[in-house]
Amino acid sequence: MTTTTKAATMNDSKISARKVQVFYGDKHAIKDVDIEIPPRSVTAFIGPSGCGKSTFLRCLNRMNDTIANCRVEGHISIDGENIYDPKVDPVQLRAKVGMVFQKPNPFPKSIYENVAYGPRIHGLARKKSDMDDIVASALQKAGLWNEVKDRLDAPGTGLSGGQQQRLCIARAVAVSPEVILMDEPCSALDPIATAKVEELIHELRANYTIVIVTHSMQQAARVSQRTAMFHLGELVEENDTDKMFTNPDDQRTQDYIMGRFG
Amino acid sequence: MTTTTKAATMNDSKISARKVQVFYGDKHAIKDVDIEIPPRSVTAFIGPSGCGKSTFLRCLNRMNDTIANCRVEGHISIDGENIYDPKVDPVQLRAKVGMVFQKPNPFPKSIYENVAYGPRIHGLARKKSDMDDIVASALQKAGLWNEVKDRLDAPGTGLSGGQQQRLCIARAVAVSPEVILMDEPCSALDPIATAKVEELIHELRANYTIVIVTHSMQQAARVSQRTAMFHLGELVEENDTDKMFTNPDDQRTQDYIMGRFG
Amino acid sequence: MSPGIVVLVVAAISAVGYVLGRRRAVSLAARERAKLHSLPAYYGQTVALFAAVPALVVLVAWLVVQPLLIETRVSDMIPDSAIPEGGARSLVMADVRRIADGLDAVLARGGISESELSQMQADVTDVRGLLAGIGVALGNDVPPPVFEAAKSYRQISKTGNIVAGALALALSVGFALWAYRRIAVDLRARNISERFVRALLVSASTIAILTTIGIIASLFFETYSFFKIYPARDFFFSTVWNPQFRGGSDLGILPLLWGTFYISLVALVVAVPLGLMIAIYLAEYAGPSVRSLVKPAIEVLAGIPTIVYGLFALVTVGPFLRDWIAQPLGLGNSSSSVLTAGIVMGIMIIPFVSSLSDDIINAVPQSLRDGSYALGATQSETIRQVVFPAALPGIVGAVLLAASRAIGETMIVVLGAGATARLSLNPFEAMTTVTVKIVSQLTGDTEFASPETLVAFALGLTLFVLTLGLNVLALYIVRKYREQYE
Amino acid sequence: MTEISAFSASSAEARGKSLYAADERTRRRNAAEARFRMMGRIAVIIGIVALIGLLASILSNGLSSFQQTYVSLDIFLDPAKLDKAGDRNPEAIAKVSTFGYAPLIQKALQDAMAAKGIAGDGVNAKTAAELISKEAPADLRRFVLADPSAIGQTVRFDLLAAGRIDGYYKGRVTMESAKLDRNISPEQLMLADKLKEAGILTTNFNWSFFTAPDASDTRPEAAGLGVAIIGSAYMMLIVFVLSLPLGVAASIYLEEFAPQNRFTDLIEVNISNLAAVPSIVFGILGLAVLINFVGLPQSAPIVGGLVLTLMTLPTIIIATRAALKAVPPSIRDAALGVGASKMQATFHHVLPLAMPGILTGTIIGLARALGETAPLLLIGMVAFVREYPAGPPEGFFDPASALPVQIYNWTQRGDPAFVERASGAIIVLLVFLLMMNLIAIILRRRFERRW
Amino acid sequence: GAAAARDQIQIAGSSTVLPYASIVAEAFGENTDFPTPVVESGGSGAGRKKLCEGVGENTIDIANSSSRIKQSDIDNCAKNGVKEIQEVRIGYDGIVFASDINGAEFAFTPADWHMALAAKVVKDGQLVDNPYKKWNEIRADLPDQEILAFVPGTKHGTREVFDEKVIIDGCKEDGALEALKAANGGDEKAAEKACMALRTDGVSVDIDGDYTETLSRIDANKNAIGVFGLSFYQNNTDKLRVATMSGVTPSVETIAKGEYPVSRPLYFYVKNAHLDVIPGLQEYIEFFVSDEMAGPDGPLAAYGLVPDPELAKTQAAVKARTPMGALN
Ligand SMILES: Nc1ncnc2c1ncn2[C@@H]1O[C@H](COP(=O)(O)OP(=O)(O)OP(=O)(O)O)[C@@H](O)[C@H]1O
Ligand SMILES: Nc1ncnc2c1ncn2[C@@H]1O[C@H](COP(=O)(O)OP(=O)(O)OP(=O)(O)O)[C@@H](O)[C@H]1O
Ligand SMILES: [Mg+2]
Ligand SMILES: [Mg+2]
Repeated sequence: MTTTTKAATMNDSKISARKVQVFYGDKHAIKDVDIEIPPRSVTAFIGPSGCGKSTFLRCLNRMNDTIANCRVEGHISIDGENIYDPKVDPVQLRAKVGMVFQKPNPFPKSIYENVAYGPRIHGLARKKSDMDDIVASALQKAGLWNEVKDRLDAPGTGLSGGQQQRLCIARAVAVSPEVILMDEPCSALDPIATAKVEELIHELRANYTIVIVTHSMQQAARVSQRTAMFHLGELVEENDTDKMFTNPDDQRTQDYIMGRFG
Repeated sequence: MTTTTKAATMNDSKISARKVQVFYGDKHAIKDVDIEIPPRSVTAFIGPSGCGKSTFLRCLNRMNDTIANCRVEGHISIDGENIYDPKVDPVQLRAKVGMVFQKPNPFPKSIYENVAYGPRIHGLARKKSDMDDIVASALQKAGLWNEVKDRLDAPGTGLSGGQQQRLCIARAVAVSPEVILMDEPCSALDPIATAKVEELIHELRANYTIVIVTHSMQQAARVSQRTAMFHLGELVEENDTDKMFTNPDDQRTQDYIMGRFG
Repeated sequence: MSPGIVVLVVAAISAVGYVLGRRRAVSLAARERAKLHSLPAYYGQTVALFAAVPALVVLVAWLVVQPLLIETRVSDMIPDSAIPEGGARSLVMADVRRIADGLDAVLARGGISESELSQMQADVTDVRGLLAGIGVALGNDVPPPVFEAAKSYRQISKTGNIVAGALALALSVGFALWAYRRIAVDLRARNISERFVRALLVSASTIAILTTIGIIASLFFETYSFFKIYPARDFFFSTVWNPQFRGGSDLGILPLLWGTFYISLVALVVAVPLGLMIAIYLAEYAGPSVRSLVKPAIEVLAGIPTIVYGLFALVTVGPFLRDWIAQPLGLGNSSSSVLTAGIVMGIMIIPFVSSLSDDIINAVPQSLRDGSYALGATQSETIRQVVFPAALPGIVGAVLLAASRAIGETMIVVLGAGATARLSLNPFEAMTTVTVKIVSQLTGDTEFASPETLVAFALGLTLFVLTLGLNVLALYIVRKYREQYE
Repeated sequence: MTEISAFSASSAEARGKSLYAADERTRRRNAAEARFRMMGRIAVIIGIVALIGLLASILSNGLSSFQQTYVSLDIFLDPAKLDKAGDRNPEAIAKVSTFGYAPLIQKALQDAMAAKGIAGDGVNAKTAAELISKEAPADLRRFVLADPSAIGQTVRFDLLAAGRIDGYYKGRVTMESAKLDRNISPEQLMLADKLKEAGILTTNFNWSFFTAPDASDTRPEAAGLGVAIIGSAYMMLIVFVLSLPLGVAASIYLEEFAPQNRFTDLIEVNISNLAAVPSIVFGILGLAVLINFVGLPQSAPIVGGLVLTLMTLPTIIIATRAALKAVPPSIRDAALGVGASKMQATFHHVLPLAMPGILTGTIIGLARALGETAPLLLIGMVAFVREYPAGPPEGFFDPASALPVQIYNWTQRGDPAFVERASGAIIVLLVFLLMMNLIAIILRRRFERRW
Repeated sequence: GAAAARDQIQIAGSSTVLPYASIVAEAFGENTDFPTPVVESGGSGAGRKKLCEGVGENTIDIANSSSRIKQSDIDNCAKNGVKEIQEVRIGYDGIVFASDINGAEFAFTPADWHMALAAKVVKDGQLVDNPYKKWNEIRADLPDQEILAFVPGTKHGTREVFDEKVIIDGCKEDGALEALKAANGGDEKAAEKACMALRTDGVSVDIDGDYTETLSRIDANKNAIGVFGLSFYQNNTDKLRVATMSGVTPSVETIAKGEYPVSRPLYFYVKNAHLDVIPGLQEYIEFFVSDEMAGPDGPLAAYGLVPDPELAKTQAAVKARTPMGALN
């Protein structure tokens, strides 16, 4: 069953990874991962802490390039193009594949500037008013607008943890990338804010490809169509979310979902 | 009913706050909060993102002192002693009231040194072997031991998000403070690691007073005896957890718990 | 067409290129309803860069080469007979240039016209008087060949300038047009301009290498001649430094190296703790107003001319140390000493440690401090055990810089520690450093080709190699140390 | 679990105590804290005291150089002496050297004394004229050459008083020292006092200190900083314009872009080594490469500026690299994550955050460059220069001196009046430095922030 | 730009000659239409080296020197195409010994200095390490004062004169030369070198700086004796007390007459090839040696330069542009 699903998505998958290995110096953090991520859908990565979810996620837009001792092997392609090809401009890649980091990292600038930065460098707004619209709508989508609309000039670093997280989400969606990678985007959010972000993900799904790392099985079940389970650097199982949570192929998945792990 | 509970804990409450107000510059972040936190129990702070939970938590061990434009008014006492009294040494206060921050902030040192740092400055270990024991047991309690026992010399900043979070928990418990303030300690943790931390909280409860900020109602319900609900800088309601989740006094609490908020 | 004007015109072309390039990118995008690869400004930048860079490179190259070419051309016009006995062609050429410049000035004044000038003849006109009238003084009267040479010098360089200007402008316009035509929606304009900026960055960092090569080259030959007349063994291993006027000097580097090391060490022992404590106090304890006053004030210490420190050492610190410490303890009665110079130099280099470290410490994220405070650490524990290690790589840089400054200082050593080379452990004795001797041997009254003067180059090169070794070591240690933590 | 309860029990005794009363260990730690803080404060105080001490000595020695004693005389520009032919031919007038003007001044002084009824009292006409600077005839000659029509008229001049007389009113020369001094006698000083009473001798602000060129050893009173200020300004302009961009560019490349390999290691080691090269070696480099090889002129600010640029670069690079290193990587990640290029991330986010460190490096580097003499020694700028360089850019190629050179020169001269001038020059240099740094200091304050 | 022609005279060299050269340069600039020459300091050696760098605009025209040019310099000049050099002797520099104005009076002989500063002296017929601590141990009529001398560092031209005219002469006078010659097996050269070896116990302090430094050091050590140039002393007669040498008080007159022994000639060297090219060069050197400047009543003498008795000869040579012959 898994294989057929895979075969079905193979041709038109947005992202496809083959035999990906990641090393941090000597540490082998990702081992031989093969995965296909279909377009216009939400894929959730789950797995115990430290299993390599963030690491793999960072491979998908080559953010690992910035870590000094990190080495990636294997083959990852987006829209059929190998993103580790020397010809590929990582900048263009990242404009196409946006990312929300696990630890919120707002720029030490105003809230407005935090969101406007991406659109500005990509030339998405002609006029000041266009930019205002982009910023407002991005903040609205991230569910932060009401809290900050009166203080757009305040520094982004002076927000609460959850607010910063939403600011980073707003910053990422403001440039409307084709693929959005979200590393635990709701970890610091209350249920209502979470719901708002999940709604956003739902909305985005129509046009974008989304990969989300989450620790909440419920969230994975709610938002994703496919789920991938990592363990100790290996991809244990990748499957339709429904199947994964009801009838996983792998015993370890079963155990993890049941909370019998570790 | 609330009032009686309050009265009952009044005398022997570990922490008591009276008319606490916090300002960030002009921004009024905490408004007139009165609360009693009983000893040897777990109190959960809940509330929507940006409502002031972290701010209030930071007041309890005067971590707000380090924020330049932050001003605290009112009266907070621990064991009946006003912690904002000029006579009080914030250092001693913080040794007594430990804290785990919302954003994990490991020191740029080895994992071992991260944990050993606190015990060392408090002189908790005579010998190297004592220190090794302290470090090991703290890491075990935080559920990180198995993952890092082979690389205690590796830098703490090279851990995954969830591992860093547990490292910070281990760091805090290693000095065994009387009160532990935890700001969303499980936000980046998978269910199993979360269970491990909750178990730790459970264990600590016997001797320590614990205040935990969480966005997960389930977690609040599982670990806490009392729950306080914040909203827009106000303390909406403070109550026994059981009561809070079954029959809250305040409509807003009810709405929040039911997810009907915002 | 003077080069200055050409540069201005090229700049103007490039500015126009920027505007047009930008506009074209925008309109293309609008017409094709496609998204531009880069921001419109980058398209403008590419056009501007193509308009400016090749033209300017050619212009600069031309300006360097042209005088050489003209020189040879014009120089051929001057017969040997026109060159005075014992003089050199280059000096006559200097006269030619001077006359040519003067003629330009005369023309500019409107005293005569271009055609009058070409008619003018040296044996008829009083060229010297003519030029003296406008303030160009000539050493002697102008012989006709020289005057003719000057006229053609003018002519050729004028033509040359015109050609160069035309070429530069042609290149500028040509490349601008080419770059303009190349603009397309999917042109990677940002990458082009960034590659260019990157090339600039790379070339900036190679300046260090070029400087080093230059230094080695300028020291090497004289050092070589030094070792031809003075045995290298004595230089490197002798413990006596005693240059003599009449030759037969002892020129052992060891006492100088020892003095350098000792004095620098004392200076660092003074400056590093003081500087670090100041940095820590300013970054962690002092309020913003205190900090904004004290930091620039301390930086003034680095700007006070060293002669002031030297006199301070000579007049105040030296006698004080002698009268209150050295003599009572029976350690000597010299008013100049290693300690005097070291202490005073230490004060001078405080800002190198304090200001740089202060910035680095200030840049350590607050969350690390919070983490430590929350464990019940005091501020000083936090600083010493968390902030300081985190800032260490930068602080090491600051300390190295201070040490470098100490090694290179002369005036304070001369006035504070004296000029006597000596190998001694007693810090109350006068000693001196390599740098001091480089200066004094180089500027002395001894003949240049003697070992006494040439030794300065050998000293310079030896010091260079030694500090290079130390720096390699420092890099190695820092790397090793850092690997544990990052 | 047993060992855990053990250690928590052992720490339990330390706990449960009042926050108001510190326990033994906390007291010790607090004492250490107080000591540490006190050490910091002491360090700052030592620094400030050293600064104040040095400044006080500079000011007390040098402030007086901003005052100058003048002698006001009505001088008859005698045609019989200045233009014997009487045809006002400029060439003939120019033939009269300064030696020919000295008698006019001597006579004017005698006339003025006679008019005010001042007796010489043992000071004859010649020694009385020694009260006036040797610069005075030159002033007079310049005036006459500029305006030959003034010949035959009586013109009022404010002439410089001789250095010893000037020193008398600044306390440097006393009646006692004059007795021993072969350059001045107590009688001359007494005469000066009388002239002062009569209003012929006045003390004014010394503008020419800032505008006049250097003067020879016999005329300390005429020596000024004009050429030196221009020379220093030219050099600093070159240093600033070249070293800041080059230094920052090199640091950005090394810190943000360069791959870790042998070549970049080589550059890195090289740069820190260049910082340790004694400044005179840069002078050797300048002489060998810039003057002898490239053929730039001697004593020119362009050479000085380039040499000082090379000397300043390592300082700026080291400071900038340290500052760049201190910017947290998460900022870079954030920028790259929204699709910024490395270049954009660096210039938009990292560089502004590193700005304080860069500016500090610039401040310190420029301070050093402004105060250096040794490298200028070999390229011919440690010199006696009286002609003003032209305006920029041609002036970059004209001979000039520099402020530290002037200080260095003056401290070596025999006449003690130069010591005062040198201190005055140091004040000017420090003011120059402060003005140069002011922008940097203000900018730095604006960029400073903790994140 | 770099191609522009130079129009001012460039002079470099000895810092002893610098003050005189700048006095002349200043007067030259004031009284002619030529720009004031640029006078660098930087040492005689470096000045002569620069002079011999070659012929051309970016080389200097004149090198000031406090000692005679050396054969190696001439060779170097010849190698670089600098064939004709004029040697111009401008006068003499007197070297005096002075102490703090409030100190004791000194009347020295060269032998006193040798006995005070030499590493090895003859005492009771034996060659011993210098035992003297006080001046009056050397000669009873010298003051009872500790010996402390600030002598010019070995880079100074002054030191050469000090060594030759004071130390070696003193060495001969007090008989140490003979003893050293005997000790060195009759080698005169080695004996002279041994004469010049000064004691290293801090009694004789080398000064690498200039006379102002020596003066400041005397300020800090009131009982010290320093070595100065005559002109420097003349500017500071209120602070310094000069010592006599062999009974003669140093002054411009006594040195000119040859009575005071410690003095040396000062020179400058002109590159003849530049004479007709650099505007004003010939005029400058003529002006320098004119009676108005370098004569006994000129400003140079007033400043402390001992005028050359043979000035007229020099003037004639300068007019005739006579290049110097071989060194004798
Ligand atoms: N340093 C600061 N400067 C200014 N305002 C601040 C600062 N820190 C927090 N705030 C504001 O104070 C309010 C309360 O912040 P706080 O961090 O306490 O929220 P919180 O309840 O912890 O939220 P979260 O669940 O998102 O962490 C927010 O509106 C926030 O924007
Ligand atoms: N920079 C680094 N250097 C060395 N090891 C690293 C680094 N970053 C992560 N690791 C290690 O690689 C493994 C995978 O880390 P990763 O961050 O991908 O985990 P994760 O699945 O995202 O965990 P979490 O849920 O806790 O965020 C972990 O064991 C971690 O310790
Ligand atoms: Mg992660
Ligand atoms: Mg919070």
